[in-house]
Parts: sequence; structure tokens; C-alpha cells
Amino acid sequence: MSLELLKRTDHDVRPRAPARGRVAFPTRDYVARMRVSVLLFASYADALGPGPLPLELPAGATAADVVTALRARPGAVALPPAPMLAVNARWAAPATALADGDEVALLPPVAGG
Amino acid sequence: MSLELLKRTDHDVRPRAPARGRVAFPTRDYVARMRVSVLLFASYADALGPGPLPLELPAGATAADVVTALRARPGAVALPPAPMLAVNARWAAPATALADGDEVALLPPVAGG
Amino acid sequence: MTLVSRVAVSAAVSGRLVRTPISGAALLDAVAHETAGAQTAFLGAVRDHNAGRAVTGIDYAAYEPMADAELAAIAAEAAERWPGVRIAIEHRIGTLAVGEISVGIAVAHAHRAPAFDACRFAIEAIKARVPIWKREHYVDGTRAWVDASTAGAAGAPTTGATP
Amino acid sequence: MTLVSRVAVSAAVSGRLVRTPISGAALLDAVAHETAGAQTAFLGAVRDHNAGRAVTGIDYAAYEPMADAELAAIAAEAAERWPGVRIAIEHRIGTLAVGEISVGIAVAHAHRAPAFDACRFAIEAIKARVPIWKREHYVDGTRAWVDASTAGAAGAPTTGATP
Repeated sequence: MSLELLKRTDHDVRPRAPARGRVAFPTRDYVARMRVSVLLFASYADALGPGPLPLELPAGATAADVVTALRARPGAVALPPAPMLAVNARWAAPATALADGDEVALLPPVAGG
Repeated sequence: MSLELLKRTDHDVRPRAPARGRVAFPTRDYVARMRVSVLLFASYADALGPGPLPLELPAGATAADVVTALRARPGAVALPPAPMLAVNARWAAPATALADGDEVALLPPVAGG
Repeated sequence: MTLVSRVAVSAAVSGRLVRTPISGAALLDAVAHETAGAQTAFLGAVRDHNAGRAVTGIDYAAYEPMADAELAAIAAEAAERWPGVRIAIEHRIGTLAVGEISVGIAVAHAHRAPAFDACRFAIEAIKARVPIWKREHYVDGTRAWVDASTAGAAGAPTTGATP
Repeated sequence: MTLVSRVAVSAAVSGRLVRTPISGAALLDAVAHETAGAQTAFLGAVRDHNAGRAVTGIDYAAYEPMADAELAAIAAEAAERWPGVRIAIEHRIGTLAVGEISVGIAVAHAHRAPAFDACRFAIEAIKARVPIWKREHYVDGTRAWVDASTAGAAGAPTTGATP
């Protein structure tokens, strides 16, 4: 993944993060790196810490890149090969492109009811 | 249908009527005629009277014979060709053989709930 | 048959006629159990309309001993068909106003599938075979027995539209 | 997100997280309507056992804003899929004792089929997609997250046996 300035691509059409907590950058359309907030729950929180975990990623990073970044941390063995993900409180595929300020959650298999 | 003394047939195995209200006959196995009580409900009761209606039938009569007997009465036009029947508070086919003291109910299509 | 009037429902498997208001909460309490994580309920209430006519109330009449026995039999059959099911059924007779509950079913089981299935079975069985009839009251003061045999027929004061 | 604490459920279509006890009766009251002759309910309660282990209580945790939104979305989807459905959904979080209600769903409709179907849809959707997790407390004092991904696996303190 390139660390150079990257123009946002047109397919990046997910809902934007809420303004709350979003870091302001000099320009809206060109960013080199971004910061996301990672949330962990239940057994993932027990293994990796409760979060929220601030994470800096290259522009253009996807939700899957968050998982990759976490694998270097202690306790990451608790994560399955492809944990379920949410971006800004909505279910998201691993390929979902992230934006600065996004909230990315790693969700253990749900067990409500 | 014969009015002569008839031996009860072996196939007559429905549950007996409760002793309550049953007319005693000289012998258990040989009866010439029997009395049944006919119950009518809802629209049938409105048309034919609320009952209970005492009815004398030849021995060996069936539940269907009760319906036939009622067709001579005023208001019988309210009865469909084959009204649903119960004998002693249990659903019964028209061919069900009756015993002295039985309670026969003509039931309009049920509409509970 | 004697109608039991407003005593607490307590048996794990019960079905009966009542003459007094039905409480969904009481039925659920009756079947609740520490082993039963899933509870379902069905309540039938008097609607303010039927087959296009405004309804102001309903008289429920029954062949009482038979209806009471059939309700108990339906509860027993549900418990036999779905082992472990706890079920309480009540059907009210008498005159009910719009909004009042005419039939209540509560079911509890360790798992939700049998709890749903037994509840649905019970209301379908009640509508199919319990000798209960209803006479609707209309705004013009007239009354008519709901003729389930012509349910859904247009124009008639009947119902396919029983809840 | 702010959890609304114990205000009456009033909207005809609602779904939300709560921190306080769930009342099946209150949910049913919330959906009752004079046009709706059929009411159904599902209640999930904490069982005293799971996967062969005695359970003394459960902590329910959630990704709160997402879970709250998903519960509301499930209610809205039910109302869209079965037009005329009135539905109230509540899922509780926090620590619950055995017998306490963790999830409650009440549905009302003019007819019973949509009322049953929407209720069943809602609990299945909740179990499939609302980010809530539970940690069971066992009699020996230990606790473990219920791992729904290995539901039914023998031996593990897990559950396919969620109600």
C-alpha cells in the first residue's frame, strides 16, 4: 500500500464518519494518512484490550487493513482469519475503503437474544 | 329403521354417555327406543330454539338421524345439508351410533379466536 | 362443567374457558420457568371492524363443556408434539368490547422454534375445532353470528378476517 | 447514543436497547390497537443452564449505537415487509439474573399470520445481526463469552442453545 498522496477514488461511496471526533486535514480530497478509531468487543476486547484504539493508516486503507495492523499486537491470536467488521456502526465488507475519522469495529459472532 | 328390539352391534363402540340423565331400561343389551338430548348453538339455536330438545329415536339410530328428525321442525331451513355434530361433547361423524341418554349437538362452523 | 373464575393459571399445560378478562402477562407468568429461555404469546382481541363493517362488541358463546375440554386437549397435544413445551390457553366467553382479549396463549420452551410452533399450532387448532361462536354487534344496533363457513364472502357480516 | 431509560414504548414501530427490565405486557400494550385483532410476543429469558453447564446469570454487552440502530432497523423492516404490522422490540444490556428477560418483541396486526411471521422474523434477525454478546456466569464463579460461532460444539461453554 502506497504512502504517497492518493486521490480518493469514485467508488469510495460509503457513508462518511460523523463529524464528531474527526481530525481536520488541510484539504478534503487529498490526504496522505488517516486516523481511524478501532473498537473491540467481548472476547476480542478481552484479548486485545477494550479500546477504542487509535490507528494511523495509509490513505486508501480498507477495513481489512485494520485487521492486518492488529495482528501484530499481543492477544491477536484471538482474532479469526476474517473477523466481522463494522464501519461507522454499519456492517461492512473487509474491502470497504476507509476515510479519515472512521470508526472501525471488530465484532465477534453476535450472541444476542 | 326398525322399531323392533335390536341387539346392539359390536361396532357400536363409541364412549357411553355419562350416567347423569341417562334413562334406565329393563335390560342393558336390548332396547327398543331411546331418548337423546339435542343441543343447538348460535345461528342454529336462533332458528330452531335454544334446546336442549328431548328426542325419542328408534334403537340403532345414528347422529345423522337426529338431523333428519330436526328437518321437520320450523326453522330447519337454517341447517346445512350436513351440519357438524358432537356426541357427548366429542366431535362425531354422522354415522355414529347413538345410545340412550346421549347428548347430541349440532354445531355451526366454529368461529372462536 | 364449572368455569373456574379468575384463579391463577398454574399448571404447566392448561387450556380452559374463562368468563373474566384474560391477562397475557398472567399467562406468560404461568408458563415461565428457569429452564425455558423462550416464551411466545398470542392474543386475539376484538377488532373495531370486520368485513368492512364497524364492530362495537362481540358475544362469544360456546358449547361449554366441549369447548373447555377441547382447549385442554389442544394444550395437551401441543405438549406431546413438542416435548418440553409449557403452555397455557384461555378463551373467554360472554360479551366483549372492542380491544378486549378473547383468546390468549402463552408458551415456554428451552428453544424458540418449538415455542413459536406450538403457539401457532394452538391458535390454528382453536379456530378449527373448539365449539365457540361469535355474534358481532354493529354500530346500527344489529347483531349477527359470524358465519365461519362463508368466511371472506363479500358483503356478508362474516369473516375470513378473524385475527 | 443515549439509552432511553424506562419511558413508555409508544411508537407503532420501534426497536431499541434498554438497561432496565423488559415488560412483555408493556410491549404488548404499546402495539395494541383497535384495528389489530392479533397480537404476538416473543420473550427471551436467561436460562439456568446452557450446553450442559449451570448458569447463574449473564452479562449482555453491545456495540451500543450500532445495536440500537439495528434493532430500530429490524422493526422498520418488519413493518415494511408486512404492511400494517405494529412492532415493539427491546433488547436489554447489563447483568441479568436467571429468569430475567433479555429480549422482548411484541407485534400487532389485523391478522395472525403476519403477526406471527413478523415476530419470528424479528428474533431471527436480532440473533443474526445485532451486535450484542453475552458472558455467562457459572456456579463455580467463572465467566465466559458465549461463542456463537461454535454454537452447539460439545464441551465448550457455548451455545447453539440460545433460546
